[in-house]
Amino acid sequence: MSGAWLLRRLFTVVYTMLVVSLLVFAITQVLPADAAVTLLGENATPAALAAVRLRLGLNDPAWRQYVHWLLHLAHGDLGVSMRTGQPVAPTMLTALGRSLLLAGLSLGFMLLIAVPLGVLAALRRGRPIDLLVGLLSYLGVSVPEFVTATLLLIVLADHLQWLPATGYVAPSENLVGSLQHLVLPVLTISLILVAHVSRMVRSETIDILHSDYVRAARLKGLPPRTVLLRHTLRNALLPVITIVALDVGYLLGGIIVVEEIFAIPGIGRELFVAITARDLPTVQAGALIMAGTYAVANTLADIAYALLDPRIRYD
Amino acid sequence: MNHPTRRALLAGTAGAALQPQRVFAQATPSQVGAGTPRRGGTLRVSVDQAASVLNPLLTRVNPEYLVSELLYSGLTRLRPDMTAEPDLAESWTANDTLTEWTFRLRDNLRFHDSSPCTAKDVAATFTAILDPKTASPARTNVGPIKEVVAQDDRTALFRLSAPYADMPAALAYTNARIIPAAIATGDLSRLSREAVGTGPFKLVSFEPDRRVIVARNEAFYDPARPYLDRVEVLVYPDPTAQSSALISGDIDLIAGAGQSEYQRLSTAHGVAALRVASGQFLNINMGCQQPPFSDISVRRALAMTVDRTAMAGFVAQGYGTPGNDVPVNAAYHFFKPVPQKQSDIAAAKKLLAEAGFPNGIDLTLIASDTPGSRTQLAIAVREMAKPAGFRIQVQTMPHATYLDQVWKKGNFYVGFYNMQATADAIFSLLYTSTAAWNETHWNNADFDAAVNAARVTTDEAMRRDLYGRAQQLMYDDVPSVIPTFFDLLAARRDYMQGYVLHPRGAVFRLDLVWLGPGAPTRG
Amino acid sequence: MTDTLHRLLRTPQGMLGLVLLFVLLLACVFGPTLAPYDPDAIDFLGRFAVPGARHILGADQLGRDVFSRLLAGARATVPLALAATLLGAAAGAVIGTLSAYLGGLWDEAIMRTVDAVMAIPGLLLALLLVSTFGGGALNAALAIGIAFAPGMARVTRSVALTARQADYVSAAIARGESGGWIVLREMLPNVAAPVIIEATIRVAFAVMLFSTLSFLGLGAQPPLAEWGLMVSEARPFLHQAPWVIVVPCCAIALTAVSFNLLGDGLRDALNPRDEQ
Amino acid sequence: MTPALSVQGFTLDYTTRHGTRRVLDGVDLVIAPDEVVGLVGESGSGKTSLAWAIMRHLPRNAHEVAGHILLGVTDLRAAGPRAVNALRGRRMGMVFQDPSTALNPTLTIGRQVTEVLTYHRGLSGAAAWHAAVDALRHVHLREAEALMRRYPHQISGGEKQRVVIATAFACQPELIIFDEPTSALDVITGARILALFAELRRQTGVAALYISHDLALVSRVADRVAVLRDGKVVEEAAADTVFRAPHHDYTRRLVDAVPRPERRLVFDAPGEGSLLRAEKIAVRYARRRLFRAAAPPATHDIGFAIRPGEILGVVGESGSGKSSLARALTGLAAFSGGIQFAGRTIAGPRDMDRDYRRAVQIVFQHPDASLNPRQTIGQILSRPLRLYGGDPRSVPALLEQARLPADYARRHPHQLSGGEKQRVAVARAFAARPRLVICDEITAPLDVSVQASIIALLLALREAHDTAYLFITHDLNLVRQIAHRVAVMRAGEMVDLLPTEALSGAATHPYTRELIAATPVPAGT
Repeated sequence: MSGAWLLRRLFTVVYTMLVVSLLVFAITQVLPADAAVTLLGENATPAALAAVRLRLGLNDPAWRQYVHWLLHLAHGDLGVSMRTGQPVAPTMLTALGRSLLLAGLSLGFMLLIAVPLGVLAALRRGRPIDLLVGLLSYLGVSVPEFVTATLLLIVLADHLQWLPATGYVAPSENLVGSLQHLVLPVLTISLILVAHVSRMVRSETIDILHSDYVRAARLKGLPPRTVLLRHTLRNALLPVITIVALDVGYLLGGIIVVEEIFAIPGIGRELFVAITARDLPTVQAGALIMAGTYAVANTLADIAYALLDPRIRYD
Repeated sequence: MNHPTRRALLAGTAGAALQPQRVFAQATPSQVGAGTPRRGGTLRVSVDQAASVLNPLLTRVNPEYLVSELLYSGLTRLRPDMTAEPDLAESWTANDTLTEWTFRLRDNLRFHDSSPCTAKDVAATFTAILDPKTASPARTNVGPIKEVVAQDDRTALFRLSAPYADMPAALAYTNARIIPAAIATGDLSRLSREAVGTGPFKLVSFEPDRRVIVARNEAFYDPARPYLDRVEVLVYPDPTAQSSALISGDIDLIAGAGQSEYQRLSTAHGVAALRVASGQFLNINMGCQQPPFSDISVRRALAMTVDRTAMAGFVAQGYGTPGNDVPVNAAYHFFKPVPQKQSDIAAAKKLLAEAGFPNGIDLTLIASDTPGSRTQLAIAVREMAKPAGFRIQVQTMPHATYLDQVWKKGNFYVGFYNMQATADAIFSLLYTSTAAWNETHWNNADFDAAVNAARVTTDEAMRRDLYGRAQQLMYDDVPSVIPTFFDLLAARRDYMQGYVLHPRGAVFRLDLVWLGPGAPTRG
Repeated sequence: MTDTLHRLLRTPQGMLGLVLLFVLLLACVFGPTLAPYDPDAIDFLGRFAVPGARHILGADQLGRDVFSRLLAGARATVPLALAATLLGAAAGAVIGTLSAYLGGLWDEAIMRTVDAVMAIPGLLLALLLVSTFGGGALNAALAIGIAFAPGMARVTRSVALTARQADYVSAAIARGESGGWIVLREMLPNVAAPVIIEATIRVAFAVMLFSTLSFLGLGAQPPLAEWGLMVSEARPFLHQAPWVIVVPCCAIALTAVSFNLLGDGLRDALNPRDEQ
Repeated sequence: MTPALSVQGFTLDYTTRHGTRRVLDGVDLVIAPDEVVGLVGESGSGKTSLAWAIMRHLPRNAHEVAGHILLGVTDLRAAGPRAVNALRGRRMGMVFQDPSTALNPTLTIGRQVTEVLTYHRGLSGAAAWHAAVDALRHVHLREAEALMRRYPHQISGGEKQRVVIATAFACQPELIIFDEPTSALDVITGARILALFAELRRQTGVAALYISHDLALVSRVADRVAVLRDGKVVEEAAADTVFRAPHHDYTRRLVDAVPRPERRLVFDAPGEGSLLRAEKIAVRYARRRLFRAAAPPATHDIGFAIRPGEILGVVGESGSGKSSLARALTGLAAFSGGIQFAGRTIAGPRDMDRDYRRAVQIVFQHPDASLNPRQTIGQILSRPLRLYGGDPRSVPALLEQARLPADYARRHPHQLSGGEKQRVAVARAFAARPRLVICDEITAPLDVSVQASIIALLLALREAHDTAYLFITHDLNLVRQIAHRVAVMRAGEMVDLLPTEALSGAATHPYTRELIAATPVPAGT
């Protein structure tokens, strides 16, 4: 782990955020509907439209707006939301906090289930439990989030009324209430993650079970439990780290539908609302924060991987 | 003054699997005082979209009207029967030509920052509203004001550019809220982050996409009100989830319930479903200034294909009243009952042939994607008009693109309008030649004359006759097809008292609400 | 090609995947003709009809026959999802192969940019694109295609890299073959198999993404009978008529499952490890 | 004296999708205590399956038809899983072919040695640690103490194999099975491992089964040798007699195929002048990466000339730069320095015009990687014909020339055996009627008999077309059979370049002498 590697990773993080902001800016610039019209709606008078366009600098050419935005970014000012007039940074950061809480719980819950399931399926290859895990994983990767969310909502929240339907309660306010509210969304997301991670753990474990050093361990007469824990699982679960880091991206922006249905104002939903309302500063800031978190998560994963696997040495 | 009894039982035809029975749970004003109001407690209200605009002059959607009504006050307020009652102004008089109105303010009114609220603030507020650069929706809805002068601290004189009888009701418009002169003339954008009003509540926290919290304004001009300590406005974008939250007790009031949820709410335990007929309607605007809709028989033919009762069922899930191509219905003061139009495909086909389209006509009907009922109406009309030879292609688009490219420009598209305070307001907003949102370009001289005449007199009988003639003209000429009106739906926990579901849809009066026994204590 | 089909039928996933796909193909091609009613015909009396004799799978909030709309919907959802994946796969494959062939700084620059774009989740990128081009099925398909390209480029590059280091490519270079011949005739055929497998599995994800976009109101627009749209329109009537929402949900899930199964089946069929 | 291991009439089948296959058929094998038996057979002869049967580690689709396997007095086939587990590592051990994969990459060396000691000899932490250090010292590993804390990827192949051997001997087992322990190592390291094995054998008197495809090596290491062919033991005899006087004709063919320096196969002299001259060739691989320094060059200033029709052998350990040289000469790797060919100077891949590329062809080491799996043999062979103006219809003739049936043109590479694929690769090279063919270790992965047939093909083609060969290999015996001159490479330097017959003389580089000493000459010659 040397300075040169860290420097290069830092460059990657910055480069990722730059490309994302450029891409988002380019896409949002080609908007057919003018952001000012969206803002004022039916009451837009020509004079008012002109005033808004001037205030938001929408008349300048696209590249100058981007440079202007970059300069502001350099001073740590992410701009003001066109829709609510609130500064964008605090809103987005708190939204990120909520998304990370949801992501953390989902990842934790998922790992508790997916890893044992995957290993079990690998050990009992071809037998019922393996087919069951296979079926679950096919289902998990084939059912869109909004379908699972809707079904869970009907069954758990309405019929059985075990859980509060939706809404978000900050843990700082009321921890139990907050957790209660998060059970359904976490369940919805975890089903998909469990499906996709258990499949990966299963194939990874099968590969390691067929490796030379596991066979050598067995032929050294070591007890099966030692062979499994010390030799097989330690190496089979390493790739899970990278998968979890990649899922962070999905968990931040990909679960917009879950955040929408369960009324959790995470960063995904804030971005969705901002996109439909053509609120460019919010879209820009949200995409940047999300991409930054994703890049940092991947860097952390690489560091964790290097710490656990002696073969990886970054020079 | 309103007519709870005139509602005939809805012509509910048999067969509809879940024909909603007309439970009329509307609490009339007299019931408000039944129990003795208790002070204290926190009310949780849920709205279906974020109240993202805090500045009272710029609010546009119901959640924003609700928040702005808590924090600010206007000169007058609308009673459920659409007549004006005093708010900041305790009384008002007009000169005999109805061109000058004088409003007398209550004594020692205070803003939330305890600065005094005088006629100077009223004058500055209306100057800001009338300034085109502010782009306030109120600009064309508060009557023909030329200027507002503060004669002394408690008297504001409104000079009009033309006589206007409905001035008190017009000043109750949702955006006509009084703000401090310093802000009105200075930096208006300050109001997008903070609230300095005279309303019954003060702003505690504003997270637009999640929750807005307000607390009692101790210095409110009426010491008795508000009864509640705190009000939390929560955002529930998903109607199904919103109803579940009410049923499970997470929230106390759903300000606007979805039609599809009403059935479940009306049978849920501990929940009172509220419903009132209102003037909110969907219409199909036809550009009367260019073919094919310049020919009146084409318009009449299309109007004849629509089965208005079925349309109320399709688009409002049965929670609506059939329309007769007139934007005024029973909820309005000067409503003139007219015979209910029935669909007659054969007659429509014949009329269309006479108009020169013997083998049918091809049209493209544009419907924006918000609210969803627009596209449902378009699809329903397409199917209903098909047998009469109308080959309608439905095209949907995002609301922003609709506003930019189609609204007020296209010649065949779906409109959606909230109820206005007065008949004059709805006519001069949409259908007179000088209307701000003149979409149909009907430009009918007789209609203009009737509406203008009615505006300048306070003689009740004459106004009723003139508005009657205006409605008859629209009934016959059909500048736009208005097939159905929507009932407003809401739902509250049974322990919540004093709430009236207002037909205007933008009035909530939560300052009259109090929590009866059984209300959960909330932090 | 035929022996691949033969080997595909021998794997359990492949078999099941093909059967489901065949049913899907029938629905796509003969859907509208097989439909008992006109999918758009509304019927005031038939609203929320319970599944039974008249409407096999019931009727929706406008009285339209759900079974007919399901059949018509196949044609609206599946071909566009396929087209979107094809677009994404093709773009991704070209970028990936090129990047692997060029190697060095070019490869690093392209892959850094691809990784950066992948920082934006597929759904969000699709949303951004759709809100720009405007809603509608075609725009949604284009958006999904573009959202898929980076992922496909990454997969193709890694496969192409192994092909690039294979001796038969070195032999071709030593022979003095042109760059074009090497990429097209030597590398691409060996890159094609894994890319096809990855693309097949991504079709499942495209079907889900397509219906999610429609659910959010940015995919197919009414009155089109598209599955995702049917779910979003039926969602408010969940309690009155749950079957109106369950039917399209199952259709989406089954379609996604069939492509996932096919993908796994192809994985075994296309590179048979020798037996002994 | 009960034998350490006795295998009686052992028969084994594998069930696959295409039906069952007999892998071992009535095998009898006895190993007395303190005796080493060699088991020799070509790939597919079933020798490894016998090892798995003895270690009770047969795959799920194996079916033991008949016979007994006795370790001392214990009937292994009757032992239950717990009993077998107790046996493994304590009474019988195994040393594997590839040391780099036999050790767990994420565990320290110490951990992987002590775990056997704690489990089988019940030693506690500290005691096990010291016993492990002793075991490592016993196999001559320098700084054994420090080695305990290192990870497998931090030590060399030879060191890893010594760790595996130390682990196997740690519990003084009665029997150890060696499964081709030196085939993954270079010649010199391999020789040292064999010396270690001989020393440990003398000290412990352990019985051993030494499995290999290399008859010459086994005849030097084992006391007795059994020759296995398609699951049957065709011959069993003392090590030196098997080599000097083989009875079974299969064994005789095997013995003849073993390259022996004294039996020259090439007698003519190369032509005059230089076909190709390389001057100061330094091959550099790693390109400038972001923030990363360039890697050291693979070869330093190599200079040599090849005469028309000459066979120039290039010998050296892996990593010595021999393949890099081959890749430089065929434009696959950038290099500094120059190549003189047909009167022109070539400074890099871009200068290599069509004539040069036609004249200089290359055949790679792994046959299944050098033929495009998606193309038929016909397409593969017709490509060079079309490129260099040959007649595409002459594909059958090319196949014939490589002694392959003409109808192979329609087959795909994966339908051919290793040897057949290499023949196609050679045919492809000769399709361009080259002046020089570079063979980059083309016989390494092949069995001895197949290797001999490929060499015969190369020599016949040289006879017909007077082509020169740059023959790269690590097998010194083979190169002394066919090369006119031999170049010896070490760590990127060409330490020697001299006629083959001068190799055994004194005027050679010390490393060359060490290489010759390490190359096993079959016993009894």
